[in-house]
Amino acid sequence: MPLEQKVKYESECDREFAQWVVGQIGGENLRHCIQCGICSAACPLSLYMDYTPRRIINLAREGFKKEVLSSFTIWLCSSCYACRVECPKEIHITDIMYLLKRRAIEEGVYPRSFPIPVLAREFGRMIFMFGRVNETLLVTDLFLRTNWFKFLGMIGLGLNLMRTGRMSFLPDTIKRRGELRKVLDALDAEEKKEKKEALS
Amino acid sequence: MKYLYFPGCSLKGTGRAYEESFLAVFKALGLEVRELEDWNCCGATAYMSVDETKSYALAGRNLAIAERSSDLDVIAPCSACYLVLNKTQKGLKENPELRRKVVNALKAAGLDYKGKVRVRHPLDVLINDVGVEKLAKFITKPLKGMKFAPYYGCQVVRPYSTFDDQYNPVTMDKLIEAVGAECVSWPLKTRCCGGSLTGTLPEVGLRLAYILIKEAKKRGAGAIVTLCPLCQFNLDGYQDKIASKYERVDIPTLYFTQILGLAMGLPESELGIKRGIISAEAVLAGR
Amino acid sequence: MNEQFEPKIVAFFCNWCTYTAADLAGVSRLKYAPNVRVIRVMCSGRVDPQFVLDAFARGADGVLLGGCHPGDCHYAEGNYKTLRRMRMLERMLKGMGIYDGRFRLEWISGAEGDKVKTVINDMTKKVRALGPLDLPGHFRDWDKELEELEAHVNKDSKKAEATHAG
Amino acid sequence: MSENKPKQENLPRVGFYICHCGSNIASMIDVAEVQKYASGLPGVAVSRDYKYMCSDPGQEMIAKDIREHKLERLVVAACSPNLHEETFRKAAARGGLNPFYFQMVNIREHAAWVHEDKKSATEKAKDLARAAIARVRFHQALDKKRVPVDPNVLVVGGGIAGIHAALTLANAGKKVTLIEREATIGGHMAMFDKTFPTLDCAACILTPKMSAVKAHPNITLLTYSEVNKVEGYVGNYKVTVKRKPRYVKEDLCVGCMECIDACVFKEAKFPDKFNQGLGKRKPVYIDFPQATPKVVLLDPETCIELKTGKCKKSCAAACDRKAFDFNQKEEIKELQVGAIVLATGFKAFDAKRSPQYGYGRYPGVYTALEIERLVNASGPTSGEIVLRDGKHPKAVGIIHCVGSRDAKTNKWCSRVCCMYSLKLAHLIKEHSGAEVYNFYIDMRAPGKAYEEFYDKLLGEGVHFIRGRVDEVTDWAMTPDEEGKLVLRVEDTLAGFVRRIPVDMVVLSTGLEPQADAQEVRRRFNIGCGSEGFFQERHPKLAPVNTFTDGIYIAGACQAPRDIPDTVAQAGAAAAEALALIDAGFVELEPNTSHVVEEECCGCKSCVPLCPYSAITFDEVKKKAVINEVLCKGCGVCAAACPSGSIRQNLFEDDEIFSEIQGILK
Repeated sequence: MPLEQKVKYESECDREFAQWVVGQIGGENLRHCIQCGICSAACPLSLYMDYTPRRIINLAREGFKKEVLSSFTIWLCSSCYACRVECPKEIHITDIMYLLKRRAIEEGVYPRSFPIPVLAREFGRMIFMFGRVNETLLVTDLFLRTNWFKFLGMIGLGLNLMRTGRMSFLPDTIKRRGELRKVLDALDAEEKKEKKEALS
Repeated sequence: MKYLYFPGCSLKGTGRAYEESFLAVFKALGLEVRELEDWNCCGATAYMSVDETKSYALAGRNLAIAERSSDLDVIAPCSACYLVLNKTQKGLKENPELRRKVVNALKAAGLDYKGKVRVRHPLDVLINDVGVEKLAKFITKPLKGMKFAPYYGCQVVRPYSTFDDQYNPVTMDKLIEAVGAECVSWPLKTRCCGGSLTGTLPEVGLRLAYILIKEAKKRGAGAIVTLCPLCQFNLDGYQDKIASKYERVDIPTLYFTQILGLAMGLPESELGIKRGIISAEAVLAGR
Repeated sequence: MNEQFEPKIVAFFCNWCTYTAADLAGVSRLKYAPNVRVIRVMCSGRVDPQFVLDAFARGADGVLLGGCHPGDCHYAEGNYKTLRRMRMLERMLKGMGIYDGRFRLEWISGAEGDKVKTVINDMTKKVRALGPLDLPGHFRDWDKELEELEAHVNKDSKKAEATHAG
Repeated sequence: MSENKPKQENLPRVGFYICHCGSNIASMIDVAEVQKYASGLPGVAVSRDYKYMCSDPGQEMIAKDIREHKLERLVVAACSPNLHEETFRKAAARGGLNPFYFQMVNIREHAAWVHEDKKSATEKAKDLARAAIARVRFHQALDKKRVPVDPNVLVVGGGIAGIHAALTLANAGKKVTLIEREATIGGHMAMFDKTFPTLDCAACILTPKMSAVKAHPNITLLTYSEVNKVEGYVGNYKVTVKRKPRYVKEDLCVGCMECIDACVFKEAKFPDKFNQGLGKRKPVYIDFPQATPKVVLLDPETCIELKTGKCKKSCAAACDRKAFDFNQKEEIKELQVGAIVLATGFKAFDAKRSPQYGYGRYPGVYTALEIERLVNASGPTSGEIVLRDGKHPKAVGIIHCVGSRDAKTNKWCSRVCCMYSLKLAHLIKEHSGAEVYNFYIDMRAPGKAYEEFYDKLLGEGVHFIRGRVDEVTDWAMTPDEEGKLVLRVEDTLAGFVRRIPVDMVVLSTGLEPQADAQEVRRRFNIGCGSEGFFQERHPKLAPVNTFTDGIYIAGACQAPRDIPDTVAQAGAAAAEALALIDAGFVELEPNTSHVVEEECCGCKSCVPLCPYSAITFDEVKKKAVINEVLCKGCGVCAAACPSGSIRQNLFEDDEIFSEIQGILK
């Protein structure tokens, strides 16, 4: 086990990142956390996480941006909201996990071939193209991109779905795709305008 | 009573049996249901990780279309759709800045969002609008001798316990008893089934599904009754993988609309009973 | 840059509840708009509608009346009378063109320091949006008009006298 | 709108003083500018600013100025009148000026501390100063009204707080009436087995005080009674008390309890509230052996005779003192007292409001009060730790902060749960030898010898896990969790989630206000904080006083508190009451109203307004008359009088009109 220096220098804290999290929708009560750990206990997936949800909240409010954005935790969250209803300080932990995922994607910090961020991106692309998601195509596309071997393992499940008529090959599309694109493009334009104003 | 119906992608795909039994039961109860014209995907749990404003606008488009077509309530059977539509309503009401952006974006496409429409769940409609007494009149073939474990999943009851309690929901329990079956009491009613993780990260997600089916079987449930297409898929679809990793459990997973349909004497073919990967024949034969 | 209009608001606070709440807001260092001047009375029931009218007549842009929540009054029923009087006064004020937010009645208990802050900030914002009431200015205009009218009437009557005497 | 500004020359000479209050005021208000501005106002003879007006030199300066400059009015701009109005009235009196020729201006709490812009804060200070200077011109010379104080005292609530207060007052020679809602005094403390941190037995230290109360000649003990109505004012309260029927004559019954054995119900069948429902009792019962008064009572819901009248009444037959009286009725009593001490205590948080802990669903889950009864030698199991199914637990989990420090239930920390959880851990370990786990967030042991007690528990090998338990559940993941209650918690110090299987779970429920706190506080005309605890006059400087003179509060009714602090407060409240009584009289603010006969036209519109019926109508003179002793000085009649003939001292119409004009000039 290589000896590793564990001390963290204050210079590694990104106060501005901590401020950004508090400013986001859902991050309002972040500073009121008393580190009681009920979110980690409520979370059905915390046993697989490198940082339990409680530690992510503490690292985020202190500004340890690198540790938070490169953690597995934010990607293992299945948004079941168990932590949110248990939290005695009413911190919206699930929304915080979402905004950290978005920031991780934006900064390209997420683990490369880790399936979940790839799933999120593919999901978005499919909606932009067809307006609706076809589960079969989504899963196939996901595994072709991340892990060939696992795709082979899904064959059994695929056969079962075909047997029970729950497999659908053709993508299902909405009629007015242009309308949906106009909405999404309008938001992109708005965001660019904001970014330009922010810079000027 | 008339309602708009927002199916969502799952009910057209792996959750087809949920749509079939939902439409059949509501038709038999005389509740007119009209599918929302040109609905688009609600974004479920994945899209919110990509872009917040766009995911609100995405779901907002459905709400705008619903408000334009009529002032009827919209029924969203799938838990993820039900949560996202509710979360959009609430998010846009509580964040004026977000609302301004989304409303303007929708206007750019000729859509108008006011936030009037109410998003409902079929279970809420059955228990609260129709009522258990009225339902009892439609029960012609009660499922005597059956033991079902009610599984609510997470997103229908959390974070907004709109029509039922988030710790100990009871609406589906009432329905199970209304159809004449015995409702198994167990503490995992609202414990997460793994959601999208069961498929993408089996080494993580399978364990959650395994915990549920093992405990339900241990408590003597003949089948698990759920109200979410993703939960049904996770509990029903992966029992082979769970058998190889943990142990074989073999318990069918049905929708509450399916067992209600059976108790109302509707034919199995109309309720998509055959769509279950783990067959429910043996369990249902005993009725 | 023209000086932004800063409304002047006169407030009557009852000693036992709202005045104590204002003290609590002070002790808790809550920050709120400086437009309100507080007059202490023993009970909101002591506030005579004439005080409210006099405040407006002397140039107040808004009048705030703070009392204990019904049932909490230190004198058992004082605030019930306030409620009756002030509902009637509101209707009269509306008749005189003083409405939507210039006169405001709030129940604030001794523990609600925060409510004092929110009410004062909210009322200041609303009255600032309404702009100055400036009754003294109107009175001056009305007085001037009356004088002109009187002068005009006197002029005609002198002419009539002249013709009459003539 | 009459110009009520008297002519320039005969204006009374006003002394104006503005305080820096260190930097509290001076940092946000330009005191020099206000001082200079005030000096130019009509009638102002002296205008000064000083660093600490309320200090002795500050007050001395006022007295000297009054004498030297023959001042006839005084205005001081500083903090809130609730703080230093009395101080400056006394300073005026020392200078030979009537104390009511003084008006205070609140520029600290209402200006300096709450505004952020110095210019507008100074502007506001000037307006308020101008208003006060205009107002003080109309002040009249008055003197405080003296009212005699009734020497008797009422103590409400028979817990340790009420007991200690009553004994202290009685030992000081005052006649005390102690009222308790339950059938016996002792309150929550009587239910405990041991008390922290010394582990001395609650009954051993409480029973002597309870019997002292019973035996004390100066204390009248009214148990099974409640206060119905309170009238009057400081020094002169009339209290109506409702005594619920026991169906047993208190003076005859000696508590031999033979009637209980003779009752038609052979075994005890009904849940025993004192033992938190763990034990059973008969319709005729007594709460616990050392109950004071040691008198049985009948439960109307379960006694056949009281319900149907068809019982052979074997209990009455067995009583040789003939103490039973089946048609005893509710009794109303009237009391005259000068001071009232409220010691009504707390209510434990209802564990059912945290459903994830399974109280009421899993039999192995207990509240802390239930465990207090289980470990108690006089409890239902005589001190043996045994589960509802008869088994002995091998592992026990104690969860701290149940219902507390949670925005969904009670925001506050209930202060005593960490300590009593440690005590219960010790007792459970001692009585049953089980493995004990305490789940805490912050171990709060601040009192004397408290940290040492925590250290003692650490030494005894109790497992302390820092983390808030998410759920108590009975589904098992591993064989050794089968049939157990599993607690899922993140051990935050270890950094991972743990699943702890136990046989028994103890919920350390927090303290919250009594269910009827709101009605009780309205009945006694005192305030409540936002959580529902009684409101003290000042959290630091007047913790046992309330805003209503003559009414004092002590113990957990004001905030969660442990026994040592409760007893200390009880003593303080008793001292406050003694100070009031021994003074013999009370000086009342002279802000009462009176009718100016010449101007009263006899329209009687004021008569029905007064809640204290202080206004009567003189049929002969056809004039309204105000009884100044009954008048409380609310001013409601003064505002309603159409002819303005009712004047309220200190708040006359002229004074308020001039204040309005001063503000708006």
